[in-house]
Amino acid sequence: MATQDRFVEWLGDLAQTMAESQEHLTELDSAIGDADHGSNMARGTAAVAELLDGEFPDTASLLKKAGMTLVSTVGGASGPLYGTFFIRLAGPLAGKSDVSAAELGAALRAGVDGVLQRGKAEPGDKTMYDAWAPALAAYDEAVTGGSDLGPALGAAAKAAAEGRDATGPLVARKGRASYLGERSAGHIDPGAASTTLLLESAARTLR
Amino acid sequence: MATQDRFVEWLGDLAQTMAESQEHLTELDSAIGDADHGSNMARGTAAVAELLDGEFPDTASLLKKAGMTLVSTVGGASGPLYGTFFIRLAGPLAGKSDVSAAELGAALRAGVDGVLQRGKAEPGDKTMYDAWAPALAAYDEAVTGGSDLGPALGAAAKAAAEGRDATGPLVARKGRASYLGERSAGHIDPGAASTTLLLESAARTLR
Amino acid sequence: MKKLINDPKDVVVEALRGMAGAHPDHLRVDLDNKVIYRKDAPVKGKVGLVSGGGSGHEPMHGGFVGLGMLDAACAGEVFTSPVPDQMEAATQAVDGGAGVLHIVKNYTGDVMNFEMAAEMADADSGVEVRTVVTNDDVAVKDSLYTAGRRGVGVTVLLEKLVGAAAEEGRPLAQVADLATRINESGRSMGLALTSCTVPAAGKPTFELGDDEFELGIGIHGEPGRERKAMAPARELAEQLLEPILDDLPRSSGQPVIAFVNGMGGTPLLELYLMFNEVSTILEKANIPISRSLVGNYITSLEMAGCSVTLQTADDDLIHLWDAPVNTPGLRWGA
Amino acid sequence: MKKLINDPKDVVVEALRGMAGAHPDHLRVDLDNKVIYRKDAPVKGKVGLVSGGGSGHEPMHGGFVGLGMLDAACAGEVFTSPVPDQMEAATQAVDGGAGVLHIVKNYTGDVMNFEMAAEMADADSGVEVRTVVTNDDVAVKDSLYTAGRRGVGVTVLLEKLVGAAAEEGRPLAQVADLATRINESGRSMGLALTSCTVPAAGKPTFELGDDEFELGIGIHGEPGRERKAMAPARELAEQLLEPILDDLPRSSGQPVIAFVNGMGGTPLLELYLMFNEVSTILEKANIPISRSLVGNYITSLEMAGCSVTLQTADDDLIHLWDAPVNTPGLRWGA
Ligand SMILES: Nc1ncnc2c1ncn2[C@@H]1O[C@H](COP(=O)(O)OP(=O)(O)O)[C@@H](O)[C@H]1O
Ligand SMILES: Nc1ncnc2c1ncn2[C@@H]1O[C@H](COP(=O)(O)OP(=O)(O)O)[C@@H](O)[C@H]1O
Ligand SMILES: [Mg+2]
Ligand SMILES: [Mg+2]
Ligand SMILES: [Mg+2]
Ligand SMILES: [Mg+2]
Repeated sequence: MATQDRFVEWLGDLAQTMAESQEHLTELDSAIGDADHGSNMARGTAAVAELLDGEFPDTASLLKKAGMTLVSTVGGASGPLYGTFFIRLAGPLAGKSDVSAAELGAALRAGVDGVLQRGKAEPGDKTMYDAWAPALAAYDEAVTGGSDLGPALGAAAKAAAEGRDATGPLVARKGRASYLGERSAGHIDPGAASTTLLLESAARTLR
Repeated sequence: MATQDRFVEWLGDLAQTMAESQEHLTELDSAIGDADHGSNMARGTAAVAELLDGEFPDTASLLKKAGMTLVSTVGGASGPLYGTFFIRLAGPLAGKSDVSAAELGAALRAGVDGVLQRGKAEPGDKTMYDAWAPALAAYDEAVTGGSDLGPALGAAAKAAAEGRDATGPLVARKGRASYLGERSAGHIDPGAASTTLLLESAARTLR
Repeated sequence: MKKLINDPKDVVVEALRGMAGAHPDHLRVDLDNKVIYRKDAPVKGKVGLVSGGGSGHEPMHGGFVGLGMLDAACAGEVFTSPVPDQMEAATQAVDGGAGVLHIVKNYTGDVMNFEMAAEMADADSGVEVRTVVTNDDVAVKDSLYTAGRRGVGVTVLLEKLVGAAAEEGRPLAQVADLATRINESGRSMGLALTSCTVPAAGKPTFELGDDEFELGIGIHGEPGRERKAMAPARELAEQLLEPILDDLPRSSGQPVIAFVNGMGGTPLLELYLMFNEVSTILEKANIPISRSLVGNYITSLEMAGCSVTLQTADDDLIHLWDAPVNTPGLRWGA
Repeated sequence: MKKLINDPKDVVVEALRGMAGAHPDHLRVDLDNKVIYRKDAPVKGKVGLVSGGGSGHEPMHGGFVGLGMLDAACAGEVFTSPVPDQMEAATQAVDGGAGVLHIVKNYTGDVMNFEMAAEMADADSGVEVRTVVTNDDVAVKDSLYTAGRRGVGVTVLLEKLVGAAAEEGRPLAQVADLATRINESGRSMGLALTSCTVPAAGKPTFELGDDEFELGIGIHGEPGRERKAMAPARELAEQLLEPILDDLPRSSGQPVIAFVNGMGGTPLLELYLMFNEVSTILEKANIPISRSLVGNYITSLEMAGCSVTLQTADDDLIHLWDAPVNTPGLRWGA
């Protein structure tokens, strides 16, 4: 069970994480993109952090507002994708303030489905989806195996990191990196890296 | 006595000298000017060299044509200055084919006066005039002392080189370098350097 | 990084403030939404044209707002697509009752954000929105295995041509179809001699040796398809034109609009020189140039390099090209 | 050095060929003399305006040839004044019977070459020639001990304003006096963030650290008066405006034309941002901006940096500024 306070904590931690990782993410995006992923994520999550002093009737409203804020402040490819993720994440949690491991699992699935619908990426396209997909599977497996939300998120983050690293050798087929053709191989996808950071932050804060 | 052939030889040697010194002169002009003096001199003297297959009734016509060619092909500050120098150099030699030491002395004075009238530089302004003025004095002194044209030009070239080196510490008061103010000190004037090359070339070829 | 900026975070809004100050008679700038409007928008009965994209491509798009071209341009952060809120605000504000055309360059981010904006506009107010996605960049091959061709130089020509059509009062369906047709009959290819530096990143996106260039670049300072050995302008022009001519659908004898575009850091002197090389090649290929454009119009900050765009032309397009346009970046007949 | 060129020796003539090809309806280019003419020159009864200078400052001067501006521009080698033969040919060709004004930037080479051309024109054909020498650059102090102030940004404004006066049919004496008055009521100051590379030289004219800029540069890629520590745009704008405002003769409340010019390698985004800083400072100083110009107009190849020019304006100047102009580099109302 994670209380609404934990989700507030998560979003605050996320902003801090992205601020600290801005340079790293931009460096990844310089190699196969346009050198803005770090500042995009830092700007958007900082805007989300500014919401956190407000009052929200439930966790779902908080997450939905966070998603809309990302849509309105990030731009680029990652804005609609992460924005959609949070808006969809909110869906299954409507009316809830405390969230169980199973409920979060359903919400995560809705969020990742949103990413998929928006971006139409397939596994191996070298996008953030290559971190989301294994993370979701690992989360479900952990919960099925009896884990609570915290450890399950830890497993998800670990799987995301593996997915992220596995994007290295891939040739991109979606997003800006796809323009590079073969030259995109040998570099980690920036979005897969930020997804991993997001899940690591969740694992640190949602218990 | 220098025959017309020697003057032809001089102008040919001059073109070669300027081609070889292009980079050096441009480097000097980069420090306190606009990085074109080398290509200006190389372009102009190459155009003059193209005249040399033609027929000229006398040395004066050759030199006048050379001057007009420099005016028409060099541009910048050095084009009118060196152009005027050669056009005026021709004046006192009108009708002559062979030129004596004294006649050349009068011609050089006319040429340098032309540079002075065109550019209105004063001694110490850090211009080519700072090479011309001591060169002319040294030439006259050598001829007065009994030197023939060749050795007198050697003395002139040596004096020009000293004049050139003496421009180093000066603060420019004419030409492009003057915009730099105090920052022009510590660099040799490119025009004084090309004037020295011109006189060294004369000393090598006019005998 | 050395730039004429204050804080990287404020670059876009401060530049917009400058645009507002420099063009008070022609433009109105909404600094909160970062949207540049034609002063007299909405123009009653005229199809509204909305474009936008990341900043750093100036004069595109904000410099193309005005009579005979765009009604509004949404400015994103540098090289980052603007957000749906901006596009929705712009769409509402320029609708003069005849609907709105969104002109979108084919980049994942731009497409997704404009998609969300069109959904919002429709839901909120029922403004009829049509969208054209430009994708003229022949550097991107195998578009099945990529995000598809990028929208580059044709975007500029399209905004001019379609802007003239809208100004004439053509209805939305016609304007949208024209836009599609223009996109389909134009092709572009670009090269970079240097990288550029995104202000928030603080250092060049890539490094390039003094004897290399990047062939097949886009407009976001990203590296190109291939790194090649530097060559004379003559050969570079060939390397740009060959893939364009291979791919451009045209009938023999059909004239083109030829567009040599600077990426931002290359002097006009060199762009005209490149135009001369392009003309020479087209002349040899018996392709008449009926109109031309040479200059910095769709740029990547201070990147050195250029792109070439060929757009096949017919009488209607030439008529639209010659029609008056009055924007900060492109102006004639007005 | 990486540039879009073939042989450095051919840069100017190849670029002129490109200009001729890109503007066939408006310009005629004499490739032998390297002179760009207004297509309909000589215009009967109109004072002919001839300018010129080294290449590398594009669009100035060739890009300012056309209705309401120059009749001819002589192109020298890069950063090298053209030669008298070019100027004389141009003078003869544009004389429509009302005499010719030479617009010369104050550099030793330009002045001497134009002087010789005026002597030749007068001797050969009796065309009446008047000359205005622009010298608006406040970076050059102590002009008694230098070649005098350089002609920079005011040259662009002057060519526009005086061009309009000539187009109206004002006689030579009036046009020349107007030119002198304009030069006296304008001041400029520039800065560089990077050097540029003269094609024939093959390497940058100077090197500049990542934390420095050159204050008080001219337009020939030459170093400036002082090397200073890099600062935010806000402070740079102050460093440019302070010496201008100290020196500009104006009565209180008198408006100015404000001109933020790019040196060639600085993105338009930054130039608009600089314009915003300039506006802010002028607003504080109670100096109204009645007209403005922002962009790359008088450049130093690919140098990064900018210059600011303020020109005090009265009703006649505003009227002349607003008059139609139709050139590749500056166009409105036509
Ligand atoms: N179609 C897509 N589906 C999923 N993720 C995508 C897609 N396109 C791009 N991405 C992700 O977005 C990341 C880039 O985000 P960002 O740099 O912020 O935007 P932009 O590419 O517009 O500059 C990529 O690294 C990739 O993970
Ligand atoms: N007024 C002058 N009188 C004499 N020599 C001058 C004068 N002005 C400039 N020079 C000379 O011209 C040289 C520069 O020539 P160059 O670089 O070819 O022309 P520019 O300065 O127009 O680029 C200077 O080094 C100086 O010697
Ligand atoms: Mg990116
Ligand atoms: Mg020079
Ligand atoms: Mg981006
Ligand atoms: Mg010069």
